Amino acid sequence: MTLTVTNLAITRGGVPVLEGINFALEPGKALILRGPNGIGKTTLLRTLAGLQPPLAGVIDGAEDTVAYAGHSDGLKPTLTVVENLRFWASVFGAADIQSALDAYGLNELADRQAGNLSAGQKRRLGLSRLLVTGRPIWMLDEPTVSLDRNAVAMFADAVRGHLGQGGSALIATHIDLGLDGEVLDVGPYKAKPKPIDDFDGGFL
Amino acid sequence: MTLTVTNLAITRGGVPVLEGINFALEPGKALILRGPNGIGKTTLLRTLAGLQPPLAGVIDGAEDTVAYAGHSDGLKPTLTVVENLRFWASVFGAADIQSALDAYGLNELADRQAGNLSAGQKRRLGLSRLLVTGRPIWMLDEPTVSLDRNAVAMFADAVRGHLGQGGSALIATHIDLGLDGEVLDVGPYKAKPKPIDDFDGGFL
Amino acid sequence: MSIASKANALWEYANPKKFLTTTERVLPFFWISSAVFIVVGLVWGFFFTPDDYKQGSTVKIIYLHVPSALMAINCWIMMLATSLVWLVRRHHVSALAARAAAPVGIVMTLIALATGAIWGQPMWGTWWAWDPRLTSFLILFLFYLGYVALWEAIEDPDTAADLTSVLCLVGSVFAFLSRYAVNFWNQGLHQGASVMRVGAVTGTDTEEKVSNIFFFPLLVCIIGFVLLFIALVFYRTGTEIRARRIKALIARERVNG
Amino acid sequence: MIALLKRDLTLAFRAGGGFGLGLAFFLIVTVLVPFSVGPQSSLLSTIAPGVLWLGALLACLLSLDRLLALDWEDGSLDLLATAPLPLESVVTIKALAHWITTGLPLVLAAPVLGVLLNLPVPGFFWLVVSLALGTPALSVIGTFGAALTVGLKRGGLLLSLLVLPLYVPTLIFGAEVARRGATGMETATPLLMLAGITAATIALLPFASAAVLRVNLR
Amino acid sequence: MIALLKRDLTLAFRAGGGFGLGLAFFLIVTVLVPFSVGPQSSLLSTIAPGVLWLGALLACLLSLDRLLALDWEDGSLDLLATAPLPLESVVTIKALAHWITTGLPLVLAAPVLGVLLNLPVPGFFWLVVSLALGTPALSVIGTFGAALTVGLKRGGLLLSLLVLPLYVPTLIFGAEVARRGATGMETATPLLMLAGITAATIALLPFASAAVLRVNLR
Amino acid sequence: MPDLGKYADTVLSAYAASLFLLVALVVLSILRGRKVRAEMEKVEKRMSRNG
Ligand code: HEM
Ligand SMILES: Nc1ncnc2c1ncn2[C@@H]1O[C@H](COP(=O)(O)OP(=O)(O)OP(=O)(O)O)[C@@H](O)[C@H]1O
Ligand SMILES: Nc1ncnc2c1ncn2[C@@H]1O[C@H](COP(=O)(O)OP(=O)(O)OP(=O)(O)O)[C@@H](O)[C@H]1O
Ligand SMILES: [Mg+2]
Ligand SMILES: [Mg+2]
Repeated sequence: MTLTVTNLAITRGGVPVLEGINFALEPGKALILRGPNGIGKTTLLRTLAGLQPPLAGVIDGAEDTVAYAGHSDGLKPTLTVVENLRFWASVFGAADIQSALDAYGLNELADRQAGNLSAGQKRRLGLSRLLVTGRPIWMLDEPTVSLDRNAVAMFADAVRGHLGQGGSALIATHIDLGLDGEVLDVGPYKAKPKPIDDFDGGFL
Repeated sequence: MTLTVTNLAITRGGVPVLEGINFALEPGKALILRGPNGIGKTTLLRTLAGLQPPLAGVIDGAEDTVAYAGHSDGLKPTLTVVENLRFWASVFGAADIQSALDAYGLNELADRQAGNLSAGQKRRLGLSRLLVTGRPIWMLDEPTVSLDRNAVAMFADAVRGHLGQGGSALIATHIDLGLDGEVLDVGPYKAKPKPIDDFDGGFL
Repeated sequence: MSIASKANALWEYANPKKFLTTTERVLPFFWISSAVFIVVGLVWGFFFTPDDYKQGSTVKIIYLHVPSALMAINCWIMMLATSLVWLVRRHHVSALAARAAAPVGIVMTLIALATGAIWGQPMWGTWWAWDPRLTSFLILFLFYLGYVALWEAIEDPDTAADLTSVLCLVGSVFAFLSRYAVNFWNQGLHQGASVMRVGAVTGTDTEEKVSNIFFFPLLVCIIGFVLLFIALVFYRTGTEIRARRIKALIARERVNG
Repeated sequence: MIALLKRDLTLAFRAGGGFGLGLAFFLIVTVLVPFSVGPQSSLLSTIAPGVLWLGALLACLLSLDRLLALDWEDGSLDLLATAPLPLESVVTIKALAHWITTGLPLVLAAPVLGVLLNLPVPGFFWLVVSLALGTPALSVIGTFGAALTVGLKRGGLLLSLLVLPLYVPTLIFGAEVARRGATGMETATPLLMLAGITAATIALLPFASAAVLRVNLR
Repeated sequence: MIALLKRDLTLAFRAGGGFGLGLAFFLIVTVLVPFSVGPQSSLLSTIAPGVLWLGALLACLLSLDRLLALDWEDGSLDLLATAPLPLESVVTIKALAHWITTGLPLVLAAPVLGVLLNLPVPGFFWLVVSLALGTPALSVIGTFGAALTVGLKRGGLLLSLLVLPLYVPTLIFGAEVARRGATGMETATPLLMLAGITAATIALLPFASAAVLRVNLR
Repeated sequence: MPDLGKYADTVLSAYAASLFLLVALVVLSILRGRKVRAEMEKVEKRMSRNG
């Protein structure tokens, strides 16, 4: 499943933020998105995941192939770790959650309510969800927030395993994950303003 | 204002997490808290900030001297950046918010609603609040989450400025902030389970 | 000109700039003619029509009550149409026109309710009765309130346009249903029928024939209200377009800076 | 789909007795009525069917604001929207879960509360029938309102404002069935209308809700 | 303190017309009553004072769940608790802001809604007086309930359940004043009781609310 | 002035209320329209100056 993005322009809150983005993400590859705060990484990931429509351009190969993980984890505080994970597994039609628990060292937390986990433990649970989606393209927005070094290494291993199985990953992050992958700095794609006498375009 | 902690034991959700913690934090110093996910850093900071009572031990010098910044920023999405900051300034009796805006490069965002900021921009606003509290001891729980390199440097500068004015800071973090300060690894203070025949203690 | 190209020419006005220049040109006509019609109709009705033998001078209220009641309903219908246009063709002007019309509709509804209530006091001995016509107007008022509140509550203009349009659609269906339900639930006091039977309504003519004395000034008032409505909607849509442009310009300035 | 329903029901159970609360609110509103209008039993039995319907409607309404908001806040809705599950079925399941946790208990409890308000004997049957037929519509309409307001802070009151006028036809026919039933009149016409409304809303409104939710997620 | 009040009022304004919405709910509840109990004006005018009080109470209630919850969710309460502002004044200010945005508009709108329910003429004055005296108590008691349930997901219904019984005395005396006023009886005794309740809750409950809130923040 | 008889209050108050609402609507619309138009010109000028 190759994800191909051609001449993409995206908006946030009605304001164009990035434009002219082109890249192809091939199976087995990771692409690291970089750029200063507020440049539009989150917006780009949400657009690629199909949560918002692009302003212009073509996204190819993202239909039903994307597993998205954003700033928040979508955990239910009153469900246990296993229950949370099993729910997502059955939504995505996966049967096995054990390997996901193993990958992030969640076995000993299995019966704890998600609301009683520490910030980093929650994040680990959130990331383990990716392993039960069975989706080939991961889109991750600052996945390692709150993780300690050990857990960052678990995450890097999980991503490597995923790439090894022919998956691909698009990761927005500010820190070094110890993954090798191409780096895409989105800074240069910042949207240029339209001329102001363009009255109709002035709505966007 | 020296913060002295003697033989402190803390609990989370009724479970003891850390015990036997001793340290003193002197004016002008920073103390970096380290430890794996779930060890109890957040709990320790909340206890020191007076948000929850300690199980045992003495905390000295934390009364009305602490500015706390936790995982969430306490921003109101419908207020603008300036309004958010000015509110906290007037609660803490400070008049000037301009230097706080300058320190985190928020001037050009000044009239944006906080809800429309990106993750890193929000965090910068949350951190700038510390500068208007006028409190000498800062207690920060993973302050640099979502910040890009540039913003992490702004944060380090702000902390250094604060220390230079005789303030002190207690910072829980997993990444390297480029600050020099003593490091306290809380790992070794993990609470040991009570003997199970200790029935009364068994309630804790 | 073929029909298709005529239709395309119509869509031209969905271009904000074109809309602004065109309405700017025709607005003076609508303002002046609406003022003339309303003043003539009201003066005619107020000073130069006789009292009704049964209702006395209160019959004069009809010149305000009926036109505003008509416009209150027509305004919602217009909003429904422009909402549909937005949903199908995504012309910004039409969404903004719906937004601009809603407060006009609210005022029209309020006038109909207020004049009705004041009229009801001497006629039925009560300010308010749960008559179907009255009740459905109250419900219409609630729909207007919810619609405006939703516009105000959402910040992103396109999101707001989408959501309010769907609300308008769904709301119309339910407003219609309510009208039926209310009719079923209570057969009320209010005169039924249409404008064409004012005579029956005012009691001058139990044979339900048109009473021209009251009908012609009423017709003038109705025309005046329609013209006023058009003028207001054109003008307010222009305001909304400009407000939208300000928002976009400021946002763009931000991106530059 | 079953997984989502199961999760929502579990969540309702865990959240401090999910089932009980809508019910408790219904109970309390009913109990407060005699305090506010006075205790004369003839007056109470006249207004009983109406009050019970109104109480059920308000109990439904009060639980709407969390129907989608919690999933929105913690990001679950984003994830569900990218999952292999059409949003139409997501909102249908949400409405169903809401009905099971709120509407169904109300239907079952209504006869008991009827006793408190001196509901005339023939009224009990019709009250239960009308609530059983009407509350699903309330849940479905409520889900539409919740989808409309999901991204808004303090959407709670706006939600009520938007939803209540939409509840009017259901309330009129539902209360009419109960009222006619209590006084021994024929109930076929309003009952048919009520059933029609419920069927139509269940068939059509989920599409509107899903469309609106999609807009709100972007 | 002024800063907090100002912020809360600003927030209420910004949130899609803060003031209007409590009011709108009150309006809608009042409108729904005739739909549920039927349109006979004599029946309506009998139950009018009670219904209006109940409607005001429910409008208050519905806006309670966000009184503290929003501040809790985004961490503001933690920060306020460590600020140089006693929690007692924080909860008092919160209650005051709630009253200004909810109670006060209800008092002002009640006469208009009285018209819809055929409230007898002498009732208007007493309705307004009783609401003006009683709604502050509703806000203060509601703040206590909000403080009790602040940490709970889906606290909304639990909150109602906890608060409604606490509202009973206020409702009884308030509705009694309005009812007696409407029928021309003397109103001194219930009015005195109502005033007493309001004064006592304002004086004492903030301490309880602050204590409870402190526990919830742990 | 026609003789309105015993209903003078009724008729006059109905006219007063309606005309008040109508005039308020028109005046408020125009005030806001003027304000928005002025503001748009201000912003446009500022932007064309700053590029
Ligand atoms: C608050 C109270 C009232 C409301 C909301 C109300 C509403 C309406 C509405 C919706 C119409 C329909 C206009 C149309 O479609 O043609 C109407 C027409 C009319 N109303 Fe009222 N009404 C109220 C009270 C009254 C009262 C008290 C009277 C007089 C006794 C009255 C007399 C009329 C007449 C004569 C018409 C014209 C009927 C026709 O179209 O032939 N209304 N009113
Ligand atoms: N609702 C909104 N309306 C207008 N602008 C918005 C809105 N939400 C975000 N923005 C702006 O859009 C830009 C892109 O935001 P985005 O969240 O995509 O940035 P990001 O690259 O993810 O930043 P970060 O590294 O801080 O997470 C930012 O400048 C932000 O301020
Ligand atoms: N409500 C609760 N009940 C029981 N245990 C809890 C509760 N909340 C947290 N815990 C547990 O208490 C421990 C300490 O949590 P804390 O949040 O202080 O960790 P932390 O050091 O801040 O971790 P992180 O680096 O992941 O943020 C964790 O093991 C957590 O699972
Ligand atoms: Mg981001
Ligand atoms: Mg932590």
